Amino acid sequence: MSAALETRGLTRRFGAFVAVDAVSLRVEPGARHALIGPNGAGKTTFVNLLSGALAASAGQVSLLGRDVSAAPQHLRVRLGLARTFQVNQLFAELTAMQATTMALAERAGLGAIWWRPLFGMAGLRAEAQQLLDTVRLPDAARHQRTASLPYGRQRLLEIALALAMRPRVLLLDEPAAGVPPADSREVLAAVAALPRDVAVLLIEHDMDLVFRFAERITVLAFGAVLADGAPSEIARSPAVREAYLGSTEVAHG
Amino acid sequence: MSIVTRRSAITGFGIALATPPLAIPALAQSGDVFRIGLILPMTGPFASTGRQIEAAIRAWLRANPAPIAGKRIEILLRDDTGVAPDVTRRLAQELAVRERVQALAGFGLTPLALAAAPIATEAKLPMIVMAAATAIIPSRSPFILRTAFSLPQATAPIAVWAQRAGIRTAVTLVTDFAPGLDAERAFKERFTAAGGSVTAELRTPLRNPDYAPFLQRVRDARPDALFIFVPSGEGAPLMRQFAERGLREAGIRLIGTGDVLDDDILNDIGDSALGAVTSHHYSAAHDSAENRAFLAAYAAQAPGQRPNFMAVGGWDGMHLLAEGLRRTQGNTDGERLVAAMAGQEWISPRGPVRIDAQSRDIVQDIYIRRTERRDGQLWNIEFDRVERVGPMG
Amino acid sequence: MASAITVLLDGVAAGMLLFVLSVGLSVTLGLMNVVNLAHGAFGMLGGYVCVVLLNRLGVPFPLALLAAAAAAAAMGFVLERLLYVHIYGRDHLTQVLFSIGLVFIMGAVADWLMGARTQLIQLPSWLSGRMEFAGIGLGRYRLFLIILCGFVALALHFGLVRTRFGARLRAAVDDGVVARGMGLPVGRIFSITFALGSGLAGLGGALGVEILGLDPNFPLKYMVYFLVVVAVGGANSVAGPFLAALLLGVVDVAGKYWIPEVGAFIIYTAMVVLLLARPQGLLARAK
Amino acid sequence: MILLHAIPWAGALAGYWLFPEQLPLLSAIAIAALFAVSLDLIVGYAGLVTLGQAAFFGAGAYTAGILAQQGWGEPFSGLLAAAAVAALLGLISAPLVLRAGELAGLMVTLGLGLMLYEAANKAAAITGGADGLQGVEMWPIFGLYRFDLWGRTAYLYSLAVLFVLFMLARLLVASPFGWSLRAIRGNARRAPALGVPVKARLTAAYVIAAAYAGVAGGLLAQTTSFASLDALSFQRSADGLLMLVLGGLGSLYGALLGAVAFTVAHHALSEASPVFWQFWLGIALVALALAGQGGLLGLARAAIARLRRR
Repeated sequence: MSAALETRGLTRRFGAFVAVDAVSLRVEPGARHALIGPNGAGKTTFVNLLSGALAASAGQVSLLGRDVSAAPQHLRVRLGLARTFQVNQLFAELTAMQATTMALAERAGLGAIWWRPLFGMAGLRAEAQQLLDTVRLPDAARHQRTASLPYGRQRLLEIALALAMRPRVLLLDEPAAGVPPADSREVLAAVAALPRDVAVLLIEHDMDLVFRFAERITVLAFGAVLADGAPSEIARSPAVREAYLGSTEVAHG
Repeated sequence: MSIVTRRSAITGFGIALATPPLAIPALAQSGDVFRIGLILPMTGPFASTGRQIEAAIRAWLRANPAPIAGKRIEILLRDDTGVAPDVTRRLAQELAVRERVQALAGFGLTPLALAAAPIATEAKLPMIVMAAATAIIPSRSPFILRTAFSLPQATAPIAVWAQRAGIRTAVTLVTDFAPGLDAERAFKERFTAAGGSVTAELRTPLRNPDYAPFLQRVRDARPDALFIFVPSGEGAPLMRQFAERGLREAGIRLIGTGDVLDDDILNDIGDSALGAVTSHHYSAAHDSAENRAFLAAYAAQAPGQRPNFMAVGGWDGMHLLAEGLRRTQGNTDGERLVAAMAGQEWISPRGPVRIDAQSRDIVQDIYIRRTERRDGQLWNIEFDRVERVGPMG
Repeated sequence: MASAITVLLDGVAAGMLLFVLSVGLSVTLGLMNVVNLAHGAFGMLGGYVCVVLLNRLGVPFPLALLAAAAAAAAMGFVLERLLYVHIYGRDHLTQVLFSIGLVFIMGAVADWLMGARTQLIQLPSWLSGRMEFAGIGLGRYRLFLIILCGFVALALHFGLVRTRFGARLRAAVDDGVVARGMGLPVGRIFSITFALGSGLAGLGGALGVEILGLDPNFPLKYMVYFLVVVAVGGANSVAGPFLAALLLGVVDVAGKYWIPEVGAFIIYTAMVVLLLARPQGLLARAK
Repeated sequence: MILLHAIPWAGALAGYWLFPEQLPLLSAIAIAALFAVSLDLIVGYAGLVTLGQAAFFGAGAYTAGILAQQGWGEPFSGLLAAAAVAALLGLISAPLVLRAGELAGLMVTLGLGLMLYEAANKAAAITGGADGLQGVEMWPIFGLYRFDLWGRTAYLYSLAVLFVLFMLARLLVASPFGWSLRAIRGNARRAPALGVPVKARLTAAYVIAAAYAGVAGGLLAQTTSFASLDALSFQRSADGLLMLVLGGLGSLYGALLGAVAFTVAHHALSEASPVFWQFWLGIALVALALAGQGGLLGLARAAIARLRRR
């Protein structure tokens, strides 16, 4: 069976600086996989390479057995790869309902339709409500401008939008980052409740969350894979301790 | 959005087309006022044209305050910014329909006059072109009469004079729009017919011209003379650069139509204009009683300014309309007015002029002038004249 | 050959002039992120001040230039404090609306005070006429332009690199938030820079009376040129706009000299090609 | 709701009877409004600011004008041709504009507009150059209604075209396509991560807006029997943007309101003061920019909200 997501020798250079250095990684279908590493290890660059937001300098990305190395972002999304962003990337002027419905229409391949109103599509509206139920965004928050929502609520929308893509593989880039502790429980609950058939690659600093969530962990340092294995192996690995856990730089953000 | 709205609007549209709107009375109304719609570039790059003509018209009104054939003359001034023919056209349409003017006047540039011509035809309104100078303009509507000049008319005499003055080769430099092309064509035709040869024909863009590279080419070509035409107001930078580039020292004489040494800016151009020879229909230095009266009237209206050839076009346009009105005894019917004005002859501040009965264009004397300093000021001094030049030269 | 060099030098002079006129715009765009279409109005102001002093009061040309720059700087300072502060941080389109409105107002006021005519100045004799070196002719005034504007460009460049104000300015351009956090008086830096940029435009306007002409239409007439310099050169540096202005001047003049039939087409084509090749500006490193 | 939509259109139609002597101005407003709507689609909804929309306006004007000059004066097919040529031009230029990115892309639109202006200026044999296109002769609409001096036919024709295209635009902005444009404008990084093919959508929007501008230009040429270079000028693009910002970006009625307010103010001021009208227009623009809040429509909304709160 082919992997949900696989990279071979994925590399990205900025001038002389190698941000991601020949990373080969395999995420199994339905996996709960975490990607960790100190600040500047190249995690976010790596996510951008996976999603197609950045072009790779070398190497391949394959999604559900298909080589998508040359595919643009939106095609990868259609093939089943969705992501969230470390810092919310939302639509300030739209409401949660509007953004989610629009995203669902796009997912259903209706995005180019110009002759029917989006909100005349009853099925999509119901689906959007359902999705916002799943991430437990309160009803009252669904019809406000996104910019007026508290950050925690926006974080839920961030996840809902990714889920609206009905992904086979979901990249979560620090889902709890920036969320005040009071609200983080809702976010974590949403993460925990993700459907089991979706492979999840979690990029995270919060070790609690990582060890609670992940069944497999990959450690990235200086753009390269330092270690890869079950959480218990990683926790015991001297190399990881040396480079990461042991260092004082168990930083956040 | 609603279906209902759409449907009702469509029905509304149908009704509107089916029933004639409010009956609009005949355009030309009689009364004791003669209304003239004056459309000029009062702002924008050609504003000075508009200002000159407006001042001349106001000066004429001051000098002729009495009603003409029982009618008081009223001017409705509109600004078309000089660069938007569709605005000129719309203003003409509005003046005709809403303000019920009985004549249109002004028209600073060729495209503007051409855009308004169909309105004059349709509304049957006399249209006095006071500035635009392309030869074809009066042919675009039987209601157009011109009191300005045409470029072939102003150009032909200098071409002939140049040949007589021993100029054998010339380069032409004109602004790239219809009047410029008219001037270029007329000059080349007459100059070569007289045995001279035009070695290069240069055209500069209408907007944002920088004359330096063109003049450098002229210098490289080393003709006996450079013939120039540029619109009123553009002459200054051109003359400056002609001097700066040392063309005179290189033995190149400057000739052209009078537009380039416009009286309005002649003094500001300064010494670099001295000695240039141009041909035109009007110089503020023209020595006649009519011109002295014009200068005095203009000075009373716009103290400290000198009228240029645009202004005289406005002044004469008013004279022509007034004469037409006298001849029809106050009848403002467009066709009768045009018929009354065509064929008129009078002594204008520029000299004797006649509106040709067939072409409705102006026939006038064209003067050869040299720029000289008199009493501390620069003037275009007339020293030769070709009588009764027709619109095609 | 000799005339080719003359043409080239003419282009350089025109480009240098354009640089002085537009560099302020590029700094305000980079620093305050303000699209100031009224930049040319400060040039116009400088031009009129120069004309009035020179023609009516007989002030010597160099002094008139200084006064033009000072007047435009003062006007820039006042307007920045009174009006521009309110549009920082607003979207670019609002800034366009605002600054076009300002252009209309200043154009109408200039018209009211000075009339619609093209204004002309009489250059002092030491700047008129022409000189020749080895068969290459060049107008004295153009040579003067090259030297003076070149000096201004150098002064700006070193001012930005060497002085304390330059360092603060660069910090504020790079990241206004951080600069504020570090306690830099960003507001005052804005004011001074704006005044400086306006003053330079005023100087350029005064220098340009002879070459570009001056009438109430000046800010609109040359607005596109200023924008081209800033877009092609990129904001935030002195060298970028400088190169862009030179290129623009030389291509424009050379195009008109060798292929006059094509007219202004060549310059716009060059601009589009450059923008596509180097969207971040001439000197920006590829990302 | 229905009533709210009916009011402006009923008003526009009533203008036909209320101001029978002002119809040329009303036609000019309708055409300006269509141009503002075209700009709103690309600037207000898709968030792609352009300084060269006049290129499409002019292309449409010359297409319709040249067709009629060459002996095909049927108005509706002329408009279709205008739309098609403008759309084609949009399709060709869209990749260049999108390639360059934000500020550079803006300048590319400006550059392309200026290039087209110069090209039309130089192609005097076809376009009439700086003198404008002469000899445009329109056939009567449906073979029945001549374009008359009072501008009656011209106004109803312009208004009808505006109405149809406006309603089409409303449909467009309410559709999934329209919402995806808002998403692109709202966050160009997130939109592709939601599967939105950003370039394709922006290209489509650019082309549609170009076609709209082309129709507006075609209307101008047909109703005035004239086309000239100023249809392609930067001034026209800038005026369109001013109308849009004046009325309120990103709402189609804002575009209408802006076009009406700008054209009427322009007209009234220049009539009242042919020499210094720019001063007053400038004051109005500056005041509005400082007042802010999404143009006239935004101000109106804020005022209504304040009234309700009382």
